[in-house]
Amino acid sequence: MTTKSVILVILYVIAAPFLGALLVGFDRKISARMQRRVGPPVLQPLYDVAKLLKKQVIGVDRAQGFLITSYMVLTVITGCLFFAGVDMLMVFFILTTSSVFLYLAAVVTGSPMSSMGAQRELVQDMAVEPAMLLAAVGFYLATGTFNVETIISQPISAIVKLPGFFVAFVFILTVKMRKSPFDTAQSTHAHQELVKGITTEMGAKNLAYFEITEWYENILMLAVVATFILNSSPISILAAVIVILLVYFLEILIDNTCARLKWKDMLILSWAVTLICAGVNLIILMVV
Amino acid sequence: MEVIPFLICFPFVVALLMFCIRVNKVRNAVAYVSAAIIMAASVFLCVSWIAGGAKPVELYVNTEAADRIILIAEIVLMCVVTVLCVKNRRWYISLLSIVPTIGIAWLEIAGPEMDEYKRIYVDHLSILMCLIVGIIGSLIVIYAVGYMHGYQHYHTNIRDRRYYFFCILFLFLGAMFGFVLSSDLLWIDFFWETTSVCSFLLIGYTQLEEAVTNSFRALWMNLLGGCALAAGIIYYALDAGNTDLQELVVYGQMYKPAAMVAVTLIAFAALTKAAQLPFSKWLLGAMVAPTPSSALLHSATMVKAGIYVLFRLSPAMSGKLSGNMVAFIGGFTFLAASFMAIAQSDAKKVLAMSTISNLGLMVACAGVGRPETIWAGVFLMIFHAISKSLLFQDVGATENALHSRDLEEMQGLLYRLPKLAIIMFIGICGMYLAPFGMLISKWAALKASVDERNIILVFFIVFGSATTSFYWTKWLGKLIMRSSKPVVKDITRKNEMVSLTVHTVMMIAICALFPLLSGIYVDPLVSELFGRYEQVISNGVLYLLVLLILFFFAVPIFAYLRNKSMAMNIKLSYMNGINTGKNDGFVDSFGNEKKLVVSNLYFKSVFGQRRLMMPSEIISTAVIVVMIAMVLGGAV
Amino acid sequence: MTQVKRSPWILHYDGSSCNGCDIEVLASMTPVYDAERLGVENTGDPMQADILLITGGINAQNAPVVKQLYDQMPRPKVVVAVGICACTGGVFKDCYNIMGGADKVIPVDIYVPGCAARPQSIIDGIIKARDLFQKRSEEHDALMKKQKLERKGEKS
Amino acid sequence: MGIMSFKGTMLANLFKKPVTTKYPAEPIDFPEGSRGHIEIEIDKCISCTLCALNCPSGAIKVDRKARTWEINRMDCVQCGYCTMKCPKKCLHIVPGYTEPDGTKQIDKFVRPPEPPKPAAAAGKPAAAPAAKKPEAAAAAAQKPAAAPAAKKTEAATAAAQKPAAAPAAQKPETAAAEKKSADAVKAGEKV
Amino acid sequence: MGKKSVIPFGPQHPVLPEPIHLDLVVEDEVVEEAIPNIGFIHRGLEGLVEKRDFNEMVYVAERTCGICSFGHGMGYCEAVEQIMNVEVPERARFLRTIWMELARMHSHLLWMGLTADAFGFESLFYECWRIREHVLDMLEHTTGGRLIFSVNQVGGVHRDLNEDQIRYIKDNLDKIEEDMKNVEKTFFGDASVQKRTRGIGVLTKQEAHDLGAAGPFARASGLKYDMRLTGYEAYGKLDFEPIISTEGDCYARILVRTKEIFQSIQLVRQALDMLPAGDLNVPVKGMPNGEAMVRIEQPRGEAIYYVHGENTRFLNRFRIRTPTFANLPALCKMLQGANYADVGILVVSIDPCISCTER
Ligand code: SF4
Ligand code: SF4
Ligand code: SF4
Ligand code: SF4
Ligand code: SF4
Ligand code: SF4
Ligand code: SF4
Ligand code: SF4
Repeated sequence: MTTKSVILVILYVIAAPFLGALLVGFDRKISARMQRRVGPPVLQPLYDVAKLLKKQVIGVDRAQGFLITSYMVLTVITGCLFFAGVDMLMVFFILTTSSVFLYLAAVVTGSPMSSMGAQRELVQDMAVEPAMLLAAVGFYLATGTFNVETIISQPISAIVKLPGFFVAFVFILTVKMRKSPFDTAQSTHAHQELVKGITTEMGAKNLAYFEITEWYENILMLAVVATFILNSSPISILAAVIVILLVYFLEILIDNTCARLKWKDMLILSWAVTLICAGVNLIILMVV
Repeated sequence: MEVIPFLICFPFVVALLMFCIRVNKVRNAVAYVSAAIIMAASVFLCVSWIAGGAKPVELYVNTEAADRIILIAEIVLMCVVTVLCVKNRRWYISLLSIVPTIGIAWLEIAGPEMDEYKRIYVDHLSILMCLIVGIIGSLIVIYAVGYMHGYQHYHTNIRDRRYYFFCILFLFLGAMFGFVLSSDLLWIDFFWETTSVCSFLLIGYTQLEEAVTNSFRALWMNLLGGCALAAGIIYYALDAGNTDLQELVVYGQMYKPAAMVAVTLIAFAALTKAAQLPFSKWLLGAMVAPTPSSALLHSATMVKAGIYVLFRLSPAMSGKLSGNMVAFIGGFTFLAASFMAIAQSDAKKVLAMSTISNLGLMVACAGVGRPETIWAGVFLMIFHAISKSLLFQDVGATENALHSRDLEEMQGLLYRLPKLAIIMFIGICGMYLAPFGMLISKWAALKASVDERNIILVFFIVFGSATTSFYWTKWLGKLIMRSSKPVVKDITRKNEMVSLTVHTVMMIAICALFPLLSGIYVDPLVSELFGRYEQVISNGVLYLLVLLILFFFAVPIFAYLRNKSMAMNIKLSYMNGINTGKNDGFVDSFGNEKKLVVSNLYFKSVFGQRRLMMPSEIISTAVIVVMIAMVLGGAV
Repeated sequence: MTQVKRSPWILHYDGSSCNGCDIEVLASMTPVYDAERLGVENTGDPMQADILLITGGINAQNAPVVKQLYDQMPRPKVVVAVGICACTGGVFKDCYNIMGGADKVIPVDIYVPGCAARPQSIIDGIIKARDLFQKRSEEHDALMKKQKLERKGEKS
Repeated sequence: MGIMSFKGTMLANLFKKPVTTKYPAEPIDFPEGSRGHIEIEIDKCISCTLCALNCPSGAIKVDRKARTWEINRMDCVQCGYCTMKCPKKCLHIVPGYTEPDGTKQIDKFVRPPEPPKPAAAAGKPAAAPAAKKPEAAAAAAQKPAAAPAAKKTEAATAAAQKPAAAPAAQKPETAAAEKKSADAVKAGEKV
Repeated sequence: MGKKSVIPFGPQHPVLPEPIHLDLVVEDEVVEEAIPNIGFIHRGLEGLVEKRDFNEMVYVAERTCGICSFGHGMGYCEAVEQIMNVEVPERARFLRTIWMELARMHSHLLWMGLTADAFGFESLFYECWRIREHVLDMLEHTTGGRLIFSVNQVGGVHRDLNEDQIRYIKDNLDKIEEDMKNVEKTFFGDASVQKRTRGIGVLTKQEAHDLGAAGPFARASGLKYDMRLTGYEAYGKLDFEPIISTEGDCYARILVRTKEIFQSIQLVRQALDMLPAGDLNVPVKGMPNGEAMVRIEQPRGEAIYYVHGENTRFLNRFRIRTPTFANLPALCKMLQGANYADVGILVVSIDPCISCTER
């Protein structure tokens, strides 16, 4: 571990939630403008979480609190590992583990809505995992390493060799960020057949932790997007920021122009995209 | 090394004893003692071998007498099978036993003069297998003593034939030792057939309609493999003039056509034993047998015999058509079985499916046949053996207490049957969660298949890994989900608990000592097989993982402690405003209280066995038929 | 001091209303009125709500539902009765099946009159409610602090 | 069939002005004839009680002896039927709504004593309910006595904060307001 | 044991605009059994006829529901007018028709928004409701109320349209028509919307007929069944054809309602052009004596009003049969075998108006 990665990790731990909150804030603002509304202030997500932390601590089951906390901590650790520049495949595997805690936190209550939401969350995880793992495989093929630090210090950006993987990853990003058409497990808008889905039984602190973890995770995912772009030249940082913003905007646009699909369609669609985009790219990479 | 014949023969003797002693208490005592002796002997073998420099050892170069005994035993076996088949009006199955036995007998008696070759070969791989069989096998025997007591107590419709049950268990242990220690293909063939027959007998133990049908299915599939094995042996022996497994591998690496055909046929046999598609059904059917036999034969050890053979053959298969076939079948099975596991709600069926699936991954590793994949495969084998055995035993004990092994019935088990549920929890975590062992192996397998440029395998692993998490997480969730179902009386007996605890400790220990194990044992194992070794996952990462394991335990514990001291107001769970007050029911449309039932998703219409089994079988059969035809036709 | 009033999340339950107020509540979230400007989120989940907007009167069948939803909300919480029906029972108060306004089963803090209550009126109600919410939150904090001190005192 | 067919609208909207009205920062623009609340020209009223009898929700209470006319703002459904029934056409339904409040607002108007003084009548038809307060006695109706126990703890703060500004003398009268108006309707039926 | 879940759906549920409860038995997110329960909104307002005189009752009747409140008031008035042999002036009939059609537009737009919401298309929902505000503006300009207009009375109406208002309406209609075309494109063109609506909750013509479905819901299954064809009020003088579709799925239901919005725009334009001069209402004398039944086409389907009076100020009986009540059996039929994720859409697709169903 170099000093650079130590700094990055510390930055991630401290700044990621704020950055994530800001992104969500802009998301809500931009969505509102698309719907010809004024929308909430950009800092609204922070206000929300601040309020949630202030509220009476409630829950259906005691165990939920500790499961959610574990979820949060493990996700943050995963992010730290990524920013420390270690093995990418491992990061994705551990991310799966942390999401298991989220699942457990939701089902521990035995409540119908939250359990069903959690089950759908699992389906979502199942839908995204191949693309994530394949992205790591793609990086490995393109650069000969799973090591994030090495990947981003190549002379040319990975995306040149990995356009298919990039597309697949951006596609599943929609699922990961719980955007329409794939917000089947939990929707930021309440009007879902599962009420609040996986977060139905989370209130006050627990919900705040959930939100914060989402921010951390979003930043991590966007960092993976950046990994596609970054190379040894410093200009690539600028390019990466631009691409991240573009991708994020695209996600917002998708969110606002699609109906929510059902789990089956989601699964088939994301697997098909993964298979086709990443698959073709993989074949080309492996054969050439 | 005198302990080797002891290891092979002693269980046979005990088996005879078991059959004769009809007093439960005495037999149990004998079983305990013998299990302890077997365990001690296998450990002793390992220690003395390592003390002797951990070098490959070749033994018993000339043993005419033993060869004859084995031949006679094989013919006896054939007779037993034939009688049983005829008795159950399935005489045609016996052909699968008669034909190869006659072939082997012909080869031995009238066949060409053989060169001198070793009968017993001891190296890292066989010692590892011995340890697995010795330790896990003995523990399962100990468990079985307690389990069968409860089993017979509750299943009054099943005749108490425990003497028979234990007899076969020990018989099997002996056969297994013989199998992994032999180098002579003729010996291997005999032990192979013995394990098949043991499995057949145990599946039919209950003698219920379904059990009999399933046992014969298992029999014919395994015997079909036996045929292929015999054919491979004869083909090879006629050409090369010996029946030494190691020689075969060397010839295979040298692209000798006869060896290639033999390797392919033997690999095919191994696929049947490892319950790969299209031969997976027998293992699913085997779940009707009492749990100890499922744990011992059908997940922890016997099915590993197939894997063992494939590992041995892998240097010869690597990069060839047969290797590709094996890798494809393995990867395909991994994916298809994990799909089908999603739709299962019977705990044992899930375990069976996941066994098939994991075996598939190991088979794929063997098929790719690179040092890295074998490294991953060996670890998969170790972790799988321990955690599957643990899970099977645990599910068995749970079933005895709960009178059901349906996952839905296990809701809230963590509160209703805490001890067993916690063990189950750990077992499941070990099966798939990062940073536990199984996952590391999966990761290595993925990496190795990328290196090998095996695109299809990469996809199989990537998608299979996603589906695997799905069904395991579902199960975990069920255990932790609150439920108003009553607390269950824990009737797990002490001996069952002993086995379970030892397994759990082993499991955690192996996870924690993972890098160590890799360095001092598995790496040499791999280089022994291939003569070279490259590190798959750097040591740094391995240590990081161990750190993570510690963290993995620490985070929830820390969070739990912190949470305990926090004030929390308990509210009713959300049920659209009509919760009746205990979180377990709601006011229904008639104004009455209706019990809430929250079931998992099983996606029966998509992933159901009925839907997927047929197509998968067709695909895999087609691949196997085409590949074997090509190999027989001379393609490499 | 956290400005909790910047984030008043509402839960809307429709009692025995005629739909009029019910859809006006929804209308106040839509572009022309956009209550989300004030940080309002229509959660639909009592666990996450701060303000309960209730429309329509109370009858025997929905009384326990309203009560349960109210109980599931974490403190501090505010109840707003939207529309004449929720305030007093309105034109229906003489119906045999109407018990009266929402205050028959839960304490109502803000009454929003109107039949149907206009979106602006509902926004007014929410603004009043969130100020009250802020106040209650501060009281809640003080209470928590006191309890903590007491608990510490007990221990030592 | 297209994917994301709505994208054109969405992107265009991004550069359009939001349609959101800035209420409460900007006042509402009520259309003429919007039915908001009832106003009375109290000096024209003759206490005939027709309005009270015909109000479908029993919001109006007329006391002939005390010469009062009162309306429970939280009861009026703005149907405007009273304005049609009033023989003196002294009731009007005008734009603007009653503000939400923590209490059930009852506005009470007292008819000027017999020989009407023109000076007193001049200022009466006041516009917004808020402006009315100084002239008409706005009273804070107490919450129904049957309020559930839970309220005491949860809403204790709210109760405490409610202004005791209303003249104490008026309390008993207003407390019964709801009931009496309901009675009035029943009485009307018997006529 | 099975893998079925037994879970509640409603009464409080964000996807449902109104409280209705379903006991659901679900397996793998597929509904196997659905038992509805209503009564959370039952007020018993029909009983109020014994306490409010027949004129006053108009205001209660229109509060049967806040969405087609105009129709309820009108239906009630028509029924009373029928017993009392009142001849409603021509202008009043046209005005009633205009308001009725405007109300239909607002109801349909509301419904389209809710449907979009039910399949998780937030911005489409907002768009529909934004357009709906134009309709509400027109209504408030002309009647004084956004949702509850209180313009009907036994014997006619008591508000008139002046030239400014007519122009205002016409301008607004143009605007709405344009906006609607845009929305229509998305409803019928977007792949994700189609995925959620096509082939979902299919009800064949025969089933719709047998289960007694009504309104646009029935018309989407191919039943040519529109009460406006009977020519009450001014409908007899207007030129229109009921809109039907044959698919019988959620897509068809959206299609029918969207087309009906355009149709309503046309009808309002026609009526405004033909608006005759004359009185708004006629005085009503005497007390209602006898019984009458009136059928009108509410936005959500056929509603039946029955009144019975015995020569007193108070009617003896008042009954409403509402469209949702007629559509509930068909809903239960559709729910069986539906996907859990579609429950919301299906419930919404009958345009459930629990509040008038339960009155
Ligand atoms: S107050 Fe009026 S509009 Fe609101 S629910 Fe009651 S009757 Fe309907
Ligand atoms: S407007 Fe209607 S409700 Fe209000 S006071 Fe007049 S008659 Fe009564
Ligand atoms: S109807 Fe008119 S005159 Fe009679 S009491 Fe009412 S306001 Fe006064
Ligand atoms: S109206 Fe008829 S169907 Fe409806 S609840 Fe009463 S008896 Fe039952
Ligand atoms: S709807 Fe039926 S039960 Fe209800 S008041 Fe009218 S007649 Fe009575
Ligand atoms: S059947 Fe009729 S009379 Fe009898 S209890 Fe029911 S509603 Fe009343
Ligand atoms: S009200 Fe009478 S006619 Fe109508 S459906 Fe019911 S029973 Fe049949
Ligand atoms: S059908 Fe629906 S919208 Fe129309 S009056 Fe009845 S409840 Fe209201």
